[in-house]
Amino acid sequence: MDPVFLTFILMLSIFLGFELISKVPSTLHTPLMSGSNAISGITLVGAIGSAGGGFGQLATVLGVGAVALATINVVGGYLVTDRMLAMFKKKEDGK
Amino acid sequence: MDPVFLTFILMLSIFLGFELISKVPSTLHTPLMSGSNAISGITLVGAIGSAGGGFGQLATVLGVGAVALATINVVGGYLVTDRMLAMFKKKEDGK
Amino acid sequence: MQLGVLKEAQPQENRAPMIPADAKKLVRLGAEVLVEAGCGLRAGFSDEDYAEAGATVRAERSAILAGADVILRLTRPSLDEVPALKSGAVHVSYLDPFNEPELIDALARQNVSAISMEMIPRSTRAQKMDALSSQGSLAGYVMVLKATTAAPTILPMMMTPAGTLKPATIFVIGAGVAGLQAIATAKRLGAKVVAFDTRSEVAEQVSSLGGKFLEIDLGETGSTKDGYAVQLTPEQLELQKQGQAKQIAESDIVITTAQLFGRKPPVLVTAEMVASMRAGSVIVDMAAESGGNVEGSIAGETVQVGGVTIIGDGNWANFVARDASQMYSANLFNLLDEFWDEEAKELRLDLDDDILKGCVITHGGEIVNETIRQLRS
Amino acid sequence: MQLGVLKEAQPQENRAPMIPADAKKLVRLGAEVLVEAGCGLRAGFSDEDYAEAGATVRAERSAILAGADVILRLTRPSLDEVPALKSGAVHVSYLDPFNEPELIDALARQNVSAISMEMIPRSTRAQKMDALSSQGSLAGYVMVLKATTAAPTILPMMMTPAGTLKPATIFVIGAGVAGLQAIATAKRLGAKVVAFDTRSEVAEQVSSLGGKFLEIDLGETGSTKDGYAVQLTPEQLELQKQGQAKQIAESDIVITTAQLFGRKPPVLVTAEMVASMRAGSVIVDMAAESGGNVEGSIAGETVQVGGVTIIGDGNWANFVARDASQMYSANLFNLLDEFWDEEAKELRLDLDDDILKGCVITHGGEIVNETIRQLRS
Amino acid sequence: MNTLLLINLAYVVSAVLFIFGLKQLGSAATARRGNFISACGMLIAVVVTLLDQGIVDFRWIALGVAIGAVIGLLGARLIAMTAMPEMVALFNGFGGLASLLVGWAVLYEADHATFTLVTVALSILIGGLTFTGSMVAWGKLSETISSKPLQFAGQQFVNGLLVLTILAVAAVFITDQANAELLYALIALSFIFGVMAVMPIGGGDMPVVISLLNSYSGLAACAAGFAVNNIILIVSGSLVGASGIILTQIMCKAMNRSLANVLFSGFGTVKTSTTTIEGEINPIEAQDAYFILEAASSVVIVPGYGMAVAQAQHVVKELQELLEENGCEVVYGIHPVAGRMPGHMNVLLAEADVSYDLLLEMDEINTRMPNMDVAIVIGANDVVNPAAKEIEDSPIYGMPIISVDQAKTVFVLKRSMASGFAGIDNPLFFKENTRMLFGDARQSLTQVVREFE
Amino acid sequence: MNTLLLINLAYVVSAVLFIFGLKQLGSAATARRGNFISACGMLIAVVVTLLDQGIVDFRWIALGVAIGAVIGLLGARLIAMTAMPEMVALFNGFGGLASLLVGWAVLYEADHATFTLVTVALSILIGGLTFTGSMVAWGKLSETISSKPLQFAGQQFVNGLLVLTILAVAAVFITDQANAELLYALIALSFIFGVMAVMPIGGGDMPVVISLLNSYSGLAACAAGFAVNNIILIVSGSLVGASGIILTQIMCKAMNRSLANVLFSGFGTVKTSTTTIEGEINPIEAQDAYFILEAASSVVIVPGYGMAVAQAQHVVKELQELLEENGCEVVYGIHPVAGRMPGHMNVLLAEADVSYDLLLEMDEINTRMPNMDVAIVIGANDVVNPAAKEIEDSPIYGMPIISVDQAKTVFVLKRSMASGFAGIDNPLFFKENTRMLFGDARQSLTQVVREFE
Ligand SMILES: NC(=O)c1ccc[n+]([C@@H]2O[C@H](COP(=O)([O-])OP(=O)(O)OC[C@H]3O[C@@H](n4cnc5c(N)ncnc54)[C@H](OP(=O)(O)O)[C@@H]3O)[C@@H](O)[C@H]2O)c1
Ligand SMILES: NC(=O)c1ccc[n+]([C@@H]2O[C@H](COP(=O)([O-])OP(=O)(O)OC[C@H]3O[C@@H](n4cnc5c(N)ncnc54)[C@H](OP(=O)(O)O)[C@@H]3O)[C@@H](O)[C@H]2O)c1
Ligand SMILES: NC(=O)c1ccc[n+]([C@@H]2O[C@H](COP(=O)([O-])OP(=O)(O)OC[C@H]3O[C@@H](n4cnc5c(N)ncnc54)[C@H](O)[C@@H]3O)[C@@H](O)[C@H]2O)c1
Ligand SMILES: NC(=O)c1ccc[n+]([C@@H]2O[C@H](COP(=O)([O-])OP(=O)(O)OC[C@H]3O[C@@H](n4cnc5c(N)ncnc54)[C@H](O)[C@@H]3O)[C@@H](O)[C@H]2O)c1
Repeated sequence: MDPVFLTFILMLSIFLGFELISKVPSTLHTPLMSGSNAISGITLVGAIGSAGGGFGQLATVLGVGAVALATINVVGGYLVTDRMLAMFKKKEDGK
Repeated sequence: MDPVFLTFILMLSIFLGFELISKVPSTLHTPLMSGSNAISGITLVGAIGSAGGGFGQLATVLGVGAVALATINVVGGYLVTDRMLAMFKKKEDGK
Repeated sequence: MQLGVLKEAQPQENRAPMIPADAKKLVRLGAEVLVEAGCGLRAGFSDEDYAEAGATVRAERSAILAGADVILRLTRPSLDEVPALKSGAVHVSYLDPFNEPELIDALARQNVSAISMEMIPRSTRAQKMDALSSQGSLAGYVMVLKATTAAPTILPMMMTPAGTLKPATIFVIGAGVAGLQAIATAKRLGAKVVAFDTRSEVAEQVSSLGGKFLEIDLGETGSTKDGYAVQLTPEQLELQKQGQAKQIAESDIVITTAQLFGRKPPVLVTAEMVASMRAGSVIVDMAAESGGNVEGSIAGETVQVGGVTIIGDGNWANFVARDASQMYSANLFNLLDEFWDEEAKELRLDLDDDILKGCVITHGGEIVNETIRQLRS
Repeated sequence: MQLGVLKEAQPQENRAPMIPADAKKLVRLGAEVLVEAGCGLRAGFSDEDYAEAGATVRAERSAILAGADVILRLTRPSLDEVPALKSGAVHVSYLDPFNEPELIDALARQNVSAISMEMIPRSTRAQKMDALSSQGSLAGYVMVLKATTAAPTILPMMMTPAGTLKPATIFVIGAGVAGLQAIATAKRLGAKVVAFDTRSEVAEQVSSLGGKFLEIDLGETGSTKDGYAVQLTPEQLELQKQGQAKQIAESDIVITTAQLFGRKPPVLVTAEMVASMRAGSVIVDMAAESGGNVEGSIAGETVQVGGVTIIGDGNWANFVARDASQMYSANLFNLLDEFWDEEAKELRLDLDDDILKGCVITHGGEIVNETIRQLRS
Repeated sequence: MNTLLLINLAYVVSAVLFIFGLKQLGSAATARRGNFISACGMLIAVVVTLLDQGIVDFRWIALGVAIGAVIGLLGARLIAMTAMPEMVALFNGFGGLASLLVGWAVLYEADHATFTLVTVALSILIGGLTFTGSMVAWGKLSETISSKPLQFAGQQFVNGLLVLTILAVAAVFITDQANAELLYALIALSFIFGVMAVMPIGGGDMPVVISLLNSYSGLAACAAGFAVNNIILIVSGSLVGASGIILTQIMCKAMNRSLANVLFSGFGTVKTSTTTIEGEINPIEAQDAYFILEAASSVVIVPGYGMAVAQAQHVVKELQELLEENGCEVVYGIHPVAGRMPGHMNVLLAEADVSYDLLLEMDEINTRMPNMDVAIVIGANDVVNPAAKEIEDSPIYGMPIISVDQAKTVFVLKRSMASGFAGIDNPLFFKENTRMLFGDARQSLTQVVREFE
Repeated sequence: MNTLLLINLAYVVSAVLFIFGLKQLGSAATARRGNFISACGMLIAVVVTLLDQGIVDFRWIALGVAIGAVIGLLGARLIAMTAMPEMVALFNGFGGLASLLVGWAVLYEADHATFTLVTVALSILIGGLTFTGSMVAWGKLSETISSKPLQFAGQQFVNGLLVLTILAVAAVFITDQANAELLYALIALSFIFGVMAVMPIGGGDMPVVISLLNSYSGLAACAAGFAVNNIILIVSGSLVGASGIILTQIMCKAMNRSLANVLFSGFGTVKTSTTTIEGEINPIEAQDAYFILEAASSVVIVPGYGMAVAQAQHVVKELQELLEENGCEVVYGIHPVAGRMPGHMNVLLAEADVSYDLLLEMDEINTRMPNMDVAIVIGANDVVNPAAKEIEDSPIYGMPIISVDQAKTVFVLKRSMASGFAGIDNPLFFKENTRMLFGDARQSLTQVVREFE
């Protein structure tokens, strides 16, 4: 049953993803890309399991690497996005 | 794990439902209602399980009743929707 | 009740005070309408039209003058006509009460209730009777036409195989009723329109018609409670002239409509400014008849001053006599209708009414109008 | 190479064939430009303006006539001027070649290359030299202004406190260059515009300007390869008259622009139709000078026929002389520029060119133009 | 396992088809295809379900399907076009009842885990109230019962009691492991609740109610899905539930009501207060205005000086054309003193090329006003001020005005509550059928126009 | 069990926050808030994961998080505003690599069920190609490596081989129960594939590539989620994957390219054919036109007789205003003979109240044309016909025209391929930078205008 549930979830998420991103003004393309890139850092959650799960040295090493990389993605991604969007704000206020 | 999956699915479906129905022209309200009403006849699938599952007389009776009612909902619902929409078509052509 | 409609005496006046359609409405109200023969001819309405409308066409002017309970006309009566009027009659026309004290006295003496169409208040309720507005609006249109006809260029921009013709610039000074209509008409014809007025609220009205408002800081100006402009101080007038000079020099057509109600209009365009304009430019001085906003304008005439045409025709609405008659007539009808007693089928002047308070000048043998009385004392 | 610009002889002609700005361009091309003194005065250009542009202003007309290699002017030369021209000179002006056989012959005899501005082909490439278009377009504007000034009503609709003024209806017969501009101008002023033309493709052009096209089924009509209308058969003309009668009776202003290139214009508005119009209506007959589309129109005059004003002024573009001069001048300049040899700094007429084939009438002592030659034979 | 996987994959496919179907139902061009796609999804779901190895006896199923199909077919074919809405209500009710029965039947199938019991209770409650609610809606629409809102004293109290009872019974039912009597009580209560909920609502509001009940029947199917542990029921049920709610809200907006107002107007006291309280204004957004305009079949536009200030004439023309495309009749009501000079409105509307034929004078438009669905007042104030008729000591008393207040709905587009030229307050803004669309007229109109897709 | 439920419920919450966040990122007004909401979702997901009882050792986690946070923070803070896009590429690559590692680590954690192995292989493949692809993109954008498309003979063949090898190795890896060497081979191959895929694409197309790789890194996370059986990874990963694909397509449209064109322009032969083939026209839809206009910063509108026929002047003005609002400069290029009478265009544009200052004469606009992003030709034909310059025997040869073909992109709005007044064909329609928007000009423009939300 699990894979079925997972497929359903996959299917629904994909549809939802499609519906969410429609008619975005082009000025927002880059921040949107960057923002959703940050979300893809969710792999951090998986990495934490590997790093802290005590599955042996190799898994831990891989896990820690994954945690570090994913964290870069998450932290850097959100911050960069925010910086970009802050810039928009300023430009609009400036007008 | 099951209820979690189900909750996820519920959550995603609800969001998807919200996103799907946005800015529908008012002329389509009634057919849309009728069409989605037909979909809610999906309970027929559950009813079939009850009616044909051989869970004893009472369950079967209830199941058959449910099957009949749900079938009315499904068959009638889709046909009525189609009739309404066919009417639209004609009106537009007529113009 | 007998209403008498007189034919206008001046030969150049084409308008009629009452058109057949409105005469018919008056008849329906229960009035007896007497029309002097030939009254509407020059505005395009024959005596038969009036007769068909239910009015009685009479050739004898004196009979109407003497007999009618209400006299309807455009221009003020001549002094010698006044004694011919019935005592207690109502006389409705332009009166120019600020400048005609003798006439007013004569009317009072004759016990005539004289209504001055100029004095209808500029209130929202009275607008339908407001002949200054209706005729002023037509004047705005006519002035632009006159100026355009006199100009050696066309108004709109045209980008053609034979080069680009620049749009003409029209500068309208004074954006009251006539000025606004002038702005609208010039805009319609494709000109660039700039306008100025001392009342600051007018800026928005100008841009609502697509015109550009010339900003000149005059300090405190204002308008009377009736919406009329107050007179500027000499310093302010000087400021205004300076502010306008450049715009006038750059304009192809200047139209001045700056009147100050009841006073001599200010001179806004000096001879020097006229000289600064390009040859072929045109100036229209709406106020020429009452003294003029433009130095060198001559009432009733079109003159050339160093290549610049100055048009001072006056009586502008008269050039579109049919429409002008229709509107004046509607103003008169609305006035009568407002104060008509349907039971008694007669006009009843209630001097407590805001509108009548403003426009009835003499009544019961006296001058009853506040403004005019104050002027006298 | 000497280009001579002559002052127009007729006192009522205000236009100048060349304006200072274009004279300057010609000087830059390497030409020597001689301008007769006072040439631009009535269009608003002084002799100094020309001198500043680099032209030589000469008082002696005869010297220019005799000396210039190219003569630039508006109206055709008088017969007695022709012998004064230099042999081999180029003469550019209106010529009316269909109606002036003697003049053409004289020009040929004098070995003058005479270019007729009327005969510039109506091709896309030649449009910038096409004076019929440029002047016709201005004529369309002027005719509406003239009609509007003569009308006793305003054109736009106005819903006012003093009643609603209905929009005037303008009927334009013939929607060529002038007709279209008339439609556009009338539309701008807020009139209801109806138009008719025998060429069916014009219907779309009329509606592209917001006008309504009057549909009359005339059967097969058509236009020449140059875009000119072909003459109607008598039956078709009759059909057209019937179809228009009602529209004319309902219109406040009728403007006729139906010319047939090189032929007498058809009578489209009969006396009967004129009589059917309301008093105060106005008719403008653009073709009055060449015979008229309107029965009763008199060339160069404004007449009253039973309450209807018929305007037959003619030379319409002359009323906006400055713009008309600018455009005509640009047409001339474009013509010279097109056939100017930059090396030799002179005008070179290549008679194989499509444009010159159309408009050069005489050259090398002969009549070279096909159309005119056919007319003769 | 293999069949199960197959079945479940097929369910995924039918869910996808439902989603596509719903999406396409939202646009006129594709709606019919959308309905067909969604029907295909249903067919697939039903057919693969029959493959389920748990199913041992097909006869009864066949019987049920046959009965249902015949009734559904006849019902859909034979009813008059005008009776469609009540038919939808009827079908919807049957769907709800089916879910109730499915939930009920589960009691005889599986273990009575708490989770199962909760879902069974939910299926029964939602299914039951959907059923009777839909029946009442059907009755009201078909005039089988009075379409008037039925209200009585103490209604609020009775309803509160009912809700409490239901909660209590359901709680005991779940903890008490599906006591049979409580089961019947629950069913009865859900029926009663459905009746009580819909009876007080007027016939005119029935479409909204049906849409809401439709959403409920989706939720009922979803609950039944949890009960029988079937994922396609959950997905489709929640899709219908969610989209139904949204649709209900859209419909409420189109009727210019809030959902709470529709549902509880009967529950609460009859609201009389708003009319008497002057000083209550109803601001709306462009989108709401759109929904109302979209449904209107006659609209009068009353321009004033504000239209000129905002230079909104071009977008007014555009709105006119969009409305006309939408099958709506549009005219302009021109007050003679609108604007700041005689003929001000004419100048502007001619610039925007509005046909002269559409410009009606005051008297003419006033006689037609009561038949107008919507009057759009664009930057006019004095010329539509009912004070001229209603308030004797007003300085404009006696002036004829354009009586927009007699139209069904009035939109007033202006930037603030400021007064006009005459400087007097305008009671129009406080009328019950008036909606204020604040902002620069041109911007507001542009937004409305953009809403037309 | 209780913690697990809690964790999972928290995951639901963070998924909801991601969804809201993504939705709000799509509108300028709410984008910043959306980013914050999504960050909150991430925080919740990470924090509750730490509660997992399966986690026995926090030290290493803390170390990894600390390193990552510092690098991420510094990277995000210190880079110049102009270097944002390559920064996004870098981050994205790290995300992909993280997924690869997570998938890899699973090999040492759980049983090697086929399903798990498939998902592991997918995580590694997608993660790996995302990583190296992003690195190459970063290099190209930051000019660390040449931004020119790198192409070589036989590229297509090599790439085909690569794909086949990958498939084969992956298949064996799965059946062979995670053979270590094959694992390394798979990792290496995924790296190579990422490089090969991105190298041939030019620097100008990098934003699209990054967007696509972003979508991939979402899919990698999703695959990793399947591998570690974590639902939040699946949901968020697929959300990102799906929205990324859509975004990529939108961006392609805005660049007026197809995705295939972007990706495979390097794979295929260098396309030279289209330029030579006269007779190929590019029709587009209003929506595509919108995307291009939305991104343009200077637009020239060239009207002709067709604008008059369509009476499109008012909507042209509206488009002008929308573009201006969008920060774009708009001018009009008026050809002297456009239309059917002198000044035809002036009459119409004045009616629509277009400012005289914006009307440029032919010469003036021609000098500025090469700097124009878009030229919109509205029902003009002869006046923009390059035959006048290019084809010596054309009847209009030598006539000056408005050289719209020198603008970056040209839209031509007309109803058909019919010729204009002069009756001659127009080579403009076949130029590579020309897009034909067929239909009545007014309708086409209205559609474009409606696209501006
Ligand atoms: N027609 C004439 O000849 C003439 C001449 C002179 C005076 N008047 C007088 O003018 C009045 C005309 O009546 P009316 O109803 O047309 O105008 P009004 O009563 O003056 O009302 C105009 C309204 O438009 C609103 N407005 C202004 N700018 C706006 C914008 N950009 N967007 C949206 N709304 C805007 C204002 O409200 P906000 O500020 O809240 O937006 C104002 O309340 C009458 O009182 C009449 O007597 C007429
Ligand atoms: N300016 C003047 O004074 C004057 C006078 C007479 C003649 N001309 C000549 O007219 C031409 C003017 O050039 P131009 O470029 O303006 O016009 P054009 O070359 O005639 O082209 C107009 C184009 O507009 C298209 N069109 C027509 N209706 C349309 C609609 N409703 N929607 C969209 N497109 C529409 C037509 O194509 P589809 O049919 O495919 O839609 C046609 O190709 C020149 O050749 C000039 O010489 C000018
Ligand atoms: N309530 C109504 O319905 C109604 C009706 C008609 C007019 N009005 C109001 O009355 C006002 C006056 O109308 P009018 O046209 O009869 O006025 P007017 O003829 O007295 O003056 C014409 C214009 O000239 C302006 N002016 C005066 N001195 C000037 C100067 N030195 N320089 C420039 N401009 C100068 C005035 O401000 C006025 O706008 C109108 O603007 C309007 O607001 C109201
Ligand atoms: N190629 C170009 O660039 C270019 C330039 C200018 C003009 N043209 C073409 O040349 C055409 C003729 O222009 P024109 O204005 O000099 O023509 P014109 O002066 O010869 O005639 C004026 C109009 O009257 C019409 N007409 C003739 N007989 C009529 C009748 N009995 N009833 C009604 N209408 C009648 C003609 O069709 C024409 O439209 C233009 O319409 C245009 O298409 C082309």
